[in-house]
Amino acid sequence: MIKIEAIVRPERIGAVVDAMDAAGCGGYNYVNVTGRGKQQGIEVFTGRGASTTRRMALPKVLITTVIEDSKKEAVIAAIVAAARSGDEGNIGDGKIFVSHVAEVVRVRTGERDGDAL
Amino acid sequence: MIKIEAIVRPERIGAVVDAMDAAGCGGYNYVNVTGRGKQQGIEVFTGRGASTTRRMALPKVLITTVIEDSKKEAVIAAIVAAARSGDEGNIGDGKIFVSHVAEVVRVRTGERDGDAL
Amino acid sequence: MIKIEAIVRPERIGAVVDAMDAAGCGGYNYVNVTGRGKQQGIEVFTGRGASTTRRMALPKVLITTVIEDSKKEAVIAAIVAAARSGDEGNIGDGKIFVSHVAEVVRVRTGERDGDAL
Amino acid sequence: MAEANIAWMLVASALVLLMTPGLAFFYGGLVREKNVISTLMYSFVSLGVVSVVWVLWGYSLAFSGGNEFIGTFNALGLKGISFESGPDGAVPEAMIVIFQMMFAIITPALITGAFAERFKFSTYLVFLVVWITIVYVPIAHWVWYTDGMEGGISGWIYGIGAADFAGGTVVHINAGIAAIVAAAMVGRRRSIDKGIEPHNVPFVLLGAGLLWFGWFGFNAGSGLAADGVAINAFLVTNTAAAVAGLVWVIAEYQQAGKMSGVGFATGAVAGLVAITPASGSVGVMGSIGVGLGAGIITYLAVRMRHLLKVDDALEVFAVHGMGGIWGALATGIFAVGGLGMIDGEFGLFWANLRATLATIAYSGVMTIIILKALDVIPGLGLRAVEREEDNGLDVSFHGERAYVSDGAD
Amino acid sequence: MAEANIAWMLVASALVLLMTPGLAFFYGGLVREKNVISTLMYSFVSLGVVSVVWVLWGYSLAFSGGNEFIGTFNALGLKGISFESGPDGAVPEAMIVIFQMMFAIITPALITGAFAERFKFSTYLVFLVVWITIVYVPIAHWVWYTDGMEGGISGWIYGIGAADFAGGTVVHINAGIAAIVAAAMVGRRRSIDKGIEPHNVPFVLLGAGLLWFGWFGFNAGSGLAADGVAINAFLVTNTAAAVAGLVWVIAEYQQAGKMSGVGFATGAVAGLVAITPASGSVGVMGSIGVGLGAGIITYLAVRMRHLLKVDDALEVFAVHGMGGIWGALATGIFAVGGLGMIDGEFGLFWANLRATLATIAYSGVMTIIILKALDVIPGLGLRAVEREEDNGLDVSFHGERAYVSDGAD
Amino acid sequence: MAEANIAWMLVASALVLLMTPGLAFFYGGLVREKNVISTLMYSFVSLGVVSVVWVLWGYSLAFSGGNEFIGTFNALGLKGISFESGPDGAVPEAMIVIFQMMFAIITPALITGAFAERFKFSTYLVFLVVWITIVYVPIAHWVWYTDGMEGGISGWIYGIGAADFAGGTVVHINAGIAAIVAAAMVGRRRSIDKGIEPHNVPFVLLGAGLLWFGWFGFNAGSGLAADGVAINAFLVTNTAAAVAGLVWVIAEYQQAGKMSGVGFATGAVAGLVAITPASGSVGVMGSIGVGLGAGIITYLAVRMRHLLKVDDALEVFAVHGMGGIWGALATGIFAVGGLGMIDGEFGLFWANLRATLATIAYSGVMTIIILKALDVIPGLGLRAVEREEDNGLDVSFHGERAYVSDGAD
Ligand SMILES: Nc1ncnc2c1ncn2[C@@H]1O[C@H](COP(=O)(O)OP(=O)(O)O)[C@@H](O)[C@H]1O
Ligand SMILES: Nc1ncnc2c1ncn2[C@@H]1O[C@H](COP(=O)(O)OP(=O)(O)O)[C@@H](O)[C@H]1O
Ligand SMILES: Nc1ncnc2c1ncn2[C@@H]1O[C@H](COP(=O)(O)OP(=O)(O)O)[C@@H](O)[C@H]1O
Repeated sequence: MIKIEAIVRPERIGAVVDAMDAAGCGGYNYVNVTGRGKQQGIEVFTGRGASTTRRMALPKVLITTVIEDSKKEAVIAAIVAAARSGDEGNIGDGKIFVSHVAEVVRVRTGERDGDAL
Repeated sequence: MIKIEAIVRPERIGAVVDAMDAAGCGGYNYVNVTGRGKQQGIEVFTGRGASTTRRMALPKVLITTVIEDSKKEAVIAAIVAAARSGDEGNIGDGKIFVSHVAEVVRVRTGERDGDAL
Repeated sequence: MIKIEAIVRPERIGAVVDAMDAAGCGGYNYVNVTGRGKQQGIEVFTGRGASTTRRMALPKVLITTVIEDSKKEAVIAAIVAAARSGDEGNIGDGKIFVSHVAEVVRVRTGERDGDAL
Repeated sequence: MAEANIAWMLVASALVLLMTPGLAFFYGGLVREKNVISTLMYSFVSLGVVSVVWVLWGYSLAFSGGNEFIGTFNALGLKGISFESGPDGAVPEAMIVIFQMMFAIITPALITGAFAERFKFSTYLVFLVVWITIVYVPIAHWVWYTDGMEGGISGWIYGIGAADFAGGTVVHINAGIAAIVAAAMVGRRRSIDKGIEPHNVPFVLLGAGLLWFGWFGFNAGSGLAADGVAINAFLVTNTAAAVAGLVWVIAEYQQAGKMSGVGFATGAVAGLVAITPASGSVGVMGSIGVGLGAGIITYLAVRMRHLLKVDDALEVFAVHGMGGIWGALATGIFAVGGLGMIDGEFGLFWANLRATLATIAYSGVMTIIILKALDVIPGLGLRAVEREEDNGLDVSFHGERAYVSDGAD
Repeated sequence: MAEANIAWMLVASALVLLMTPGLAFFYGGLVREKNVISTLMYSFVSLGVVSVVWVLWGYSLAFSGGNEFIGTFNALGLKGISFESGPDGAVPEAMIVIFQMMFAIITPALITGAFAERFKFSTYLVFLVVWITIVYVPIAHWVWYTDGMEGGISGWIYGIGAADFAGGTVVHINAGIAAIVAAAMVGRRRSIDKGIEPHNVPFVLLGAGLLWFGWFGFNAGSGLAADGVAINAFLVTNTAAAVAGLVWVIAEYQQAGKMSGVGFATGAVAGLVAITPASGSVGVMGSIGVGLGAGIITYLAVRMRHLLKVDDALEVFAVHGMGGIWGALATGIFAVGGLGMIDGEFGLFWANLRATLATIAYSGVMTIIILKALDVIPGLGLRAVEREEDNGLDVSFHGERAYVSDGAD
Repeated sequence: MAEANIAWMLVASALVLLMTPGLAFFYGGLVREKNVISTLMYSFVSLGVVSVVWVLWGYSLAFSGGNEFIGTFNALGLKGISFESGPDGAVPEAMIVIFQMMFAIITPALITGAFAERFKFSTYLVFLVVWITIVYVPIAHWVWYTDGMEGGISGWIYGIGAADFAGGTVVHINAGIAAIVAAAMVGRRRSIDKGIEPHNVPFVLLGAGLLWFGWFGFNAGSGLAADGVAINAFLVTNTAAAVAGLVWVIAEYQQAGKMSGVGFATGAVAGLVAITPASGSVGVMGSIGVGLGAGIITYLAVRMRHLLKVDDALEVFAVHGMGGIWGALATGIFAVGGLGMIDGEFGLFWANLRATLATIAYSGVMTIIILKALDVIPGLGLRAVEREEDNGLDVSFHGERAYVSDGAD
């Protein structure tokens, strides 16, 4: 089994999870993170309005799903399609990381691995 | 060393960490996530009360602990026992993912791996 | 490629990400977690002031960065130096976990692996 | 006696002022996290802009002489306004300037619920100045201006005998109509198809609580005296709010088996809206009728609005527009002679109907014209661009994030 | 003069109304995140239900004639209530209807702290109607009703010469006793063994601030006039709150080396509770005594309550019950003749003790009976089922989540 | 008439009281999450401590007889204070005790913005007692005390003809100077170099809303009567706040293309500060001038303060110090004779300048002395130790965390 971790824009989360559903993900979880990549950050005020600062790290959402190896490319393609903003994509659209998972357990039943997904 | 990531119901977090302590976990960390698996979601109001929508993803807690390989089964058993709701377990009780960790460093001392746990 | 996950004190996050930048990290993301290791926790009031309890788990920040293998030691050294509190370090300063990442995809371009970092 | 009335009206004015922050939180809680400062600021900045407009020319144009349709420039900068009490305990005109100012402040703030989460903030500042001057001020003149003399001059709606005790037409119908028009012109929010949950329900209830509290100033202050009329207005205001709030949660319970905090708050505000024009002329039993009707009508109006494509984000039309229209007509239905205020109920009903229609027509048409103009003027424009909307108006227009945690945030 | 009193009483009534939202936030901040809307709504919906009950039959049963024990149905729907001021500046009866209504609204809301996080919301609505009618109304009649005539009729507690200026027995002891009884009957919350931290301390302080502010209406309004008695009530109210708040944080500092925000807020509320019955009859030095006693007694009461198995979640019994009992007795101890209100202090002490015991007995017994009945009536029942409680009452009963972030939440 | 004035002053006092919770939220929203309870408590506990100091000895020392420089101990514990109204509707002295108390409560709370996020809470309690007694009380005596008799005794600043209607010197300049001095002595916060974002902007706006609301009591109550002077004060207060708030957001827009919520709130408060001494003597056009000046001056003052090494965390000096100084001088510039209050404007300017300089000197020097003393007294000390500051003052001094989520938090 593999774990796919995708970091996407917060406003894309709805579209991304729908695409993942369609691509056959049995489950997922997501969390708000603060992240920084090539994106330039945003200007924010600090110190009661009289000065601004560049906040480099921006709000993103990290979605994690564990799937069977066979679904990997389908899920990646689904996420990429749904997470891209505009036609060309923009800096800050996100990254996807894939890693191996050794075992999965379903708490309810104690089932393991493939059966637990 | 292995990393155990367990997704459980928020109200179970106290019981689960106690069970992990008892099973010999030296440390852990947890974070609130929003997740969706086989559970059906809940009805919530949207748009000022006049219509409801089904919120598919629900609040869960993701607990992460890195342990020596030898403790794996004990810790999994402890989590499963503590996280299950009711006698039979219910949909939404959670999942456990196990993966490999290559190295561990303790910031305070710079110790590595087994010593750092 | 490898993934470095560092758990540090919240007040250190600024220093740590600066050090990571300097050590050549191309991106990172972080999230607030609640964690417990060897640190003793803190006293908090509970039940309307008349009694206190020891809250074992404390606020920490989990920073995650995916880098090329070659940068591993530089980044770890940078994090350790920036995250340590006081000269000697203190209990609760944090832990670093290193694991393998199989693949990376950049959402914007679809580039993979090294090119995507 | 004048001193007692002044004492009460100072407080009533302060209470109405507090309604604008109250509204800010009511609305602010209903939007998404990334737009809460923007939503709060739509209301707060009205405290800034309209206060200034009012003392410079707004009050003068609305309330200093003139003809049936508009006042004069005689009291620009409040020149010549008296601080002396009149006969029979009448409060000084300056007191009325203040009290009326608070109504002018909150009215455009009400509208903002319709175009929340997407209206461009700098354009909104211009909108405030223009809309107050050419929409609000004339309607206020029509409904409330009178020189008090036998055969003297008064606004034309006042002249036909319509009764709007505390601002059902001037404030609520006016704002409700402007709201639906604005929502249509500004267009739907991006990505609202899944339904947006309020980001902070406690703020909604905080706002509702402050509105309920402040509304006692709004209605019980509108007689400009601390007397039996004020007491009656206070009582019926509270009763209508209570009834309409209950109607909403009962309706929700019928429909979905739940009773939401947002629903109770919305219903209570709808009751407050509906009782506003009626609070000087209905009794406590009448106010139960007003509240029942307000609850049912606005609940259905919200449900029907959901069928439209118009994205009146916070249901301003349903609550203030429909609630206000119901209130104006209900005033005719439930008014009682007992308090020595109103006699002919049937005439009142028709007068109020005419007042309502006139307000709808004028507010609707003028708001369209204003927004069209603002849309085409270079450098203005009504709507945030896509990226600004996606990132949230807080960051885009205000350079702030509402909530920042330590560590990650 | 009547106008001045009306001016003040309109405001005082609005201030007391605001206490209910204030209480909502005070309580709402103390519970867990998943139950905050539920806790807010217990208070807010009382604004809805009790307002209606009060104007329909509550006021009539409590204050329109009758015998020593209960009023009549003569003023159902407020029939015949006067809006005219009485002699010597007495405010119109309608003003008293309003002011008293606000007390009736907040009393059951106070109780809800005891069974927060687990009481079934739909049953609570029924409880409100029943409890106000058969517990609150009679006690209010006993303590406050008088026809004002020499040898005329008055409530029996009034008759024995007990002094409850602003509602120590009727509101606080009554609510405190009902609270502990209800907590015992509803049972302990699931999984409270590790101790529950308040989910939003700023809300607790916001609520405490609004309560402190509103309490000036509660106490200084209870003389129904803007006079020296009101000024004294205002002064002693503030002083007792200040002293009791300080006692709490000092006690915490002794015990744990910290001074908590929740502790200060709780202590201040305890001081406000205790001064309530006394605020018409003690001077400023006496109020320091009342505040000191209130701080110490309620602090110890909370500690002792922790030893019990009864899960009075937000310490309503300790703060309002014990604080109220202390206040009733302290009124006898610290009352001064100087303000021309009270003479015989010893007689007062005994009268207040009898009033306290009667309130405890009646409120306790009747609340048990009511809850037992609600528990067994099919379709009602007191408590959320396990799953509802685990998921949180907000989602289970209100279909809402209090806080929703953008992206994940 | 006295009753009407009492009615108003009871409310005005309650309004000013509410400003302290308002300030708490204004400040509390501006700090980091880990210090919000601490910041709230600096204000709330002043309600506790100063209320007690004031009734025990503060009022007596400030307002009961004495000489040009200080009062007496004659009214310790408010002994002999009258609850009877005076001639011509003058409110009872006890009413003034209360109203003045509210000013004494908020003044040290204002200072806390300077040393927020690092001042030791237990030392702060001692600071409150000492600072009120030896800094606030004398200045209040100088500026406001008069025995009212021809050739009688009054405070020396009152004697030279300075006009501080509602506390520009006593409250704002005093607090602003103490603030900058305290910030310098306590030292900079650890790790502020990246700029700290406010953790909760809605709280900042909530606080600003409550301050604006309460300030009507502060200024319009300062004439101690419900009359034309109060109406004027109300009007100019609102106008100055509106103008200065707008100046801030416009300035920000020029500079950064954004208009922040914190900026509007800060500007509005600056306008309220500046109009405070002037509100009894300027008209509405003058108040626009006062507001414009206040906005510009405080905006520049904040920018300049950023160049200093002094970490006046929440800009108390810039807003209250500079805003207050501008207000004192502007009173001389914009005062009008029309309201029958002030004649010689030039003399007034110089008198106010002297008053300002005296306040600066006395407040600055005495605050330094007090803080030095507190720093060296064993067991006290001004500042949290490193670990306490890093963990946040909420956990370190109050044993609480502001926000606790279910599950992880
Ligand atoms: N090497 C990395 N490790 C961890 N997270 C990363 C890494 N690079 C990017 N991210 C996350 O992905 C988000 C988007 O990355 P960004 O570089 O802006 O996109 P792009 O590569 O398309 O320009 C960042 O905000 C950050 O949260
Ligand atoms: N494949 C998965 N990848 C990531 N998270 C998952 C996955 N499946 C389930 N989860 C998480 O686990 C939680 C519980 O899963 P659920 O399917 O409801 O339990 P069960 O399998 O017992 O029915 C979900 O809410 C989600 O957060
Ligand atoms: N085995 C572990 N697995 C996951 N997280 C851990 C583990 N050990 C420690 N942590 C995290 O690291 C933080 C710091 O650990 P701690 O034990 O206090 O430091 P130290 O080892 O230097 O004493 C903890 O609060 C927790 O969040």
